[in-house]
Amino acid sequence: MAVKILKRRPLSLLEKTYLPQILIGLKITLRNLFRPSVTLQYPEERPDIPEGYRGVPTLVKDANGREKCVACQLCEFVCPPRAIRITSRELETGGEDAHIEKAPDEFEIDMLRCIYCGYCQEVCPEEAIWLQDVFSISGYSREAMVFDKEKLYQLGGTLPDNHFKWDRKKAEEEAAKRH
Amino acid sequence: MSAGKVTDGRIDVFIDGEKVRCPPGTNLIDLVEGMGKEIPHYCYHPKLSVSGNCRMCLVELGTPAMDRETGKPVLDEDGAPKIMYFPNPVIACATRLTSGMRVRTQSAKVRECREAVLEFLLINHPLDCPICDQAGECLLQEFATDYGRGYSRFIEKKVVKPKRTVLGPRVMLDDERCILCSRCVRFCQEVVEDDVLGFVDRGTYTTLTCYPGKQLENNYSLNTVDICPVGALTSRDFRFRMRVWFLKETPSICTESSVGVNTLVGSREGKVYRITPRRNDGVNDTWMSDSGRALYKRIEDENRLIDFRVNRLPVRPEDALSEALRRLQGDKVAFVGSGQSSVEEHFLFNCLSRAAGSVLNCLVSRTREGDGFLISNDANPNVRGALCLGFIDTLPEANLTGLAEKINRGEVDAVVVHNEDLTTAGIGRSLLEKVEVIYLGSHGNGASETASVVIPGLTVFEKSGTFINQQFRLQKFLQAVPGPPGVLDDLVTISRLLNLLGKDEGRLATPAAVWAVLSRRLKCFEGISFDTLPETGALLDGSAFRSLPFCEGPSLHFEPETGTVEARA
Amino acid sequence: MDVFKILGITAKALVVVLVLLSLSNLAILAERKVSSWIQGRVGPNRTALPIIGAIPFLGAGLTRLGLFQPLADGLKLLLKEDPVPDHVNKFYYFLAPVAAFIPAVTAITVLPFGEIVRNGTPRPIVLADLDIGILFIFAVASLGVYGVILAGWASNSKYPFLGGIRASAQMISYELALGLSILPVFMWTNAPGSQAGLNLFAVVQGQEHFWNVFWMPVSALLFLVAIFAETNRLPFDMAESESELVSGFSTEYGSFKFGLFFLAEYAHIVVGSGVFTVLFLGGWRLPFIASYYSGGMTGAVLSVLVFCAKTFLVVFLFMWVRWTLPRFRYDQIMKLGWTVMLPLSLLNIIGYALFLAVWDGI
Amino acid sequence: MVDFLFYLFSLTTLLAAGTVILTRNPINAAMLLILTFVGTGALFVLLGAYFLAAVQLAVYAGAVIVLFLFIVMLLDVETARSGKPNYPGLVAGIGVGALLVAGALVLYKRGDYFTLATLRESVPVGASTRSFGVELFTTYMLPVQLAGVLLLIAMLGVIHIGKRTRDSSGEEASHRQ
Repeated sequence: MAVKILKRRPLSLLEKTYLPQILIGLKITLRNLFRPSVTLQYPEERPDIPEGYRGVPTLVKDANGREKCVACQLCEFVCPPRAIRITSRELETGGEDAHIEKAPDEFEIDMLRCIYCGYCQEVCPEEAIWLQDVFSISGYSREAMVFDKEKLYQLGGTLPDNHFKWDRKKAEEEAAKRH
Repeated sequence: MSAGKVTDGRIDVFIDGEKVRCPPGTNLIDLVEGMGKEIPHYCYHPKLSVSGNCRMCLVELGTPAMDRETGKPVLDEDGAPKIMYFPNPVIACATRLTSGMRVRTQSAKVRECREAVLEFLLINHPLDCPICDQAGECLLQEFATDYGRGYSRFIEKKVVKPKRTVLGPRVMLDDERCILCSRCVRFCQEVVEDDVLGFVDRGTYTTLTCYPGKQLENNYSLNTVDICPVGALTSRDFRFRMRVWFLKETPSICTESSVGVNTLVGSREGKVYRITPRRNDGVNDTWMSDSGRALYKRIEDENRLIDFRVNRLPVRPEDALSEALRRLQGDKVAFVGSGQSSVEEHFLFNCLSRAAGSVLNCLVSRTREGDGFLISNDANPNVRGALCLGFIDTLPEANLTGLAEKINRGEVDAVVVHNEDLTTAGIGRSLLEKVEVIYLGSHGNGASETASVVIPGLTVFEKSGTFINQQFRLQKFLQAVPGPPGVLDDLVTISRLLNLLGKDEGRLATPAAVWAVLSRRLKCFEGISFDTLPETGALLDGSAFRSLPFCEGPSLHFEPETGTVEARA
Repeated sequence: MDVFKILGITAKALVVVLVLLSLSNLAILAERKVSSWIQGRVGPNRTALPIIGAIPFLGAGLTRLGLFQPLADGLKLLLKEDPVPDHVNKFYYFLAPVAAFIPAVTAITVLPFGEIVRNGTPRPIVLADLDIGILFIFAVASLGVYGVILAGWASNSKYPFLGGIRASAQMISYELALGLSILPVFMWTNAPGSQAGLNLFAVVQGQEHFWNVFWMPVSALLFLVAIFAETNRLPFDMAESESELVSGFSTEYGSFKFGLFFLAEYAHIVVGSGVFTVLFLGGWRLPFIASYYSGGMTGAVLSVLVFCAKTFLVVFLFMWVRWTLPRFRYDQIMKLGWTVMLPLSLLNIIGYALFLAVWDGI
Repeated sequence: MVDFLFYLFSLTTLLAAGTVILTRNPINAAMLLILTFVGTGALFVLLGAYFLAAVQLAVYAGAVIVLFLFIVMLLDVETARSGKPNYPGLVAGIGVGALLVAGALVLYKRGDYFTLATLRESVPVGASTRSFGVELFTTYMLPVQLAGVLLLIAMLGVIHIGKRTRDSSGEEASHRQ
């Protein structure tokens, strides 16, 4: 490969004083001075959260206000930083949700560990865990950053969807009983 | 090579074109499994009779054509025997191999059959894997990934069956998940001979149920849960407690009796969740008692010992050991070992007793009525270990009359006890208070309450070692969970005491280290090392102890020698 | 000298110093605002006072301008913990901020910032109308370097030390150019027959019609560059150079001692801008308006306001340049100082002397 | 008032000057030297010689001592402190000091320079910048020019020494290659 040495053009006398360049620079900054600022005034103005944003993982309830999670622990399994802890319990026979049989007794997500990868949401067969658009969570202690079930439901709220998997299951069960 | 040529009684068969030699009459599924391949199946179980109702194991089968007149194989143009394939696929589980058989386990036709069978099996399946305890070890899931369609073509209403039928005190039935393979029915009929399960109703409404007025409550009922290929039968103890994929399975040995049932201990993060049998065709096949499965609950027992104590006050471990050492250095020390200690512990305990100049070594017996299957009369899993190591030369006694007499006569002023309760073994509290008791054990009892030095120990789930079962089979168990914080392994404790006494054995604090010495020192253990001991154990020569009147009756793979039984009688 | 006169002078001095400090504080705020605007940011706009901030329209406006920010900054610097590193030379460590602060404030004494006409004669509004005004300012300002040097040395730590070394070398190098660059101004002011001397008021009076910056642009440029260097401002902030020396001479300082350094820097800027205004921008004079301020008290106030406005413009220039130019390398600074600034200022003097000779000849 | 200030500044100056030569810490010495200059400047101010005072501060305090400090900082102060007294230097210093004092005494004995009358009549050279300049370029033209030449020679010498050192080091570097 041929080496080509490019000679730098010698500076003219005016350029040697640097003054024109400095003036150009000053012009640029002066122009910037009068441009509107691009800063977001954070607590009052919030950034637009795009669709599919992976914020804080939450637990959601179905359209009937019942908890969707059945404690299958797949999220606990798939969670790369092992932030999720679930203890399951059997639902009382004959109860309102008895046809589901299983529910989480405790459901904890350690938000200090969570990396917001969204695997839990992706793996959840019941669509019970959703990453929502809340991106700033804080607490005064490590313990406070381990969100329990109550807190997760409070963050998650109700998510209306059209699956009604367990409701259909219940309907089928009752239809069978009528036979 | 001509087909059917019999050499050493074995025959040649061809699985997917690969020549395999096997004894005639071998089950096709077992053979293929031995080759490292798999024929999917639900109803077949190697330890149960063949029922052939799931139809999942369909394969294409061919035999060499025979000339009816000559009885000779028909040859084709190349001189090779002509193979006649059956027009329809056959089930592999009911196929006994004969010479020259050709099997296609992966052909397109076979695949199609399996896909169809699986689709039918899944028609009424509730698809509640998220809440199903079988998920993760479910054969429906496994084969669905291989042969499943991915979606359902079934648009009609599914049959709804009862979801939570209680079959017995330990077993729960989810009828919707049942694929009617009848493994559980056959198990109850054939293995435990407690014929309580059966099918009622017809067609898609067929339901597994107990006979009216009966329950699945025999001591082997949880085996039905193990062999259930789907999530229909679940253990009420384990139900919903932990997903199986989190469980770390550690090979272990059941301490329930001298049968030495091979087990797997399922634990997660230092907590044991369940115990399942581990296949050992020489000991327990694939079975295990329900009572043995509950033993893990002793880990978190209320009277678990955690503190090192001297005169009932907690002390530092080294202080407890030096206190124990001070009492050991008298010349009137007796040693009470345990039939539940491992071989290694027996060895070090024996070394300790010799170093301390023991006046008496004894073991406490634990006998009861066995069931002739997997629970023997002797509830001590490792009496033979103590015998082989020479810690004792007579069988254990229920009442330690010899020790009691010596205490009374003042010939013993310190007793080292490993895990045994002397107060229920013929030495009352008043008698115990005459001597200094050094108690080493995992759980508190009458002996530990009166002991002047208490050193906590580990349970079988928290340590590694070996047991010698009633067949003189040396079997290995491994540590499944860590012990309570601060508690030393019994081996470490005893080896430290030996070390303090200036003995060489003080360096041997792990089973592997003990075995390195043991295999050289004792003839019956020659050539054995802890790491290479097979999972199914190693049979030792027990002929030296033939004259001893062992209390055991017959069990699944054990027949007591007639002489001893008579002697016992 | 009676007591009242002394008290009066003291009060006057106090007022002027307080105003200077307030202006320095405002300059700090201005710096933050200017930098943020240049960078497309908003700048401080959160600090609010309970009562004034609650005034419906005005309060919100003041808050948004960040007017209470200097107060909060000062309070913070006063109240925060004041750690003294173990390894410092205690005496000089404590002396340094004072040594930096006092010269910066003292220089204001001889700077005239307005004029008042009494009995037909214009007189400067100044604390001390010294004959050698500019020399006094130079003398005092040159002492300011001791703050930096002592801080750098007493901190007994590498970054402050390097900062101190660089700052002292730079100060010496640019003081020459600084002094030489303004000679033409006084050559012009001290026209034959004039008794102006080095008096700054006379310099302003001399720019009645035309500002010096138009007469002697090279002088003005040299002086401006030198004053940038003397005040340790970018592109000559060798003493601080936070990107390579952490924070230079003030690395080991915190709390109010740091505050003094900070304040001293901006006091330097304000005074320097004032001097530049007096020397080259005609002080409080507006071009082509000869006797604008003859109206007694009103005129005096007006003149002070005009002077302040010009000074603020120069202060703004300081900030504008800071957020435009990158920092020079140390050797570049030295080279510029000795091989460009010094010869150029000498040439400038010679050239201007010739020009004056011709001018006077005409 | 003026008397009081005179004594105050004189005392400060003398004390500071004395401590400069007594202290072993070069930094302290340099700082006290500044104090000495400031005190002298203040005395000039009391005499009405503002120009001299300002130049004193600007040149000596503002530049010379900065250079001193610059050098002192580059040297290791601790080792400089722990060195043995420099006897030849001490002797030379005492000798120069004695010569200066002797010269002053001779001047004082010889003539009428220090009588009150002459002092009152003498032209206040340093009082105003203008008279200072005029005197410098008329009466004292020759000394000024001579001093200028002297300084020029010194400067040339310094430049020459600096250049030679650099050249020789450059040669060394080239030899080493």
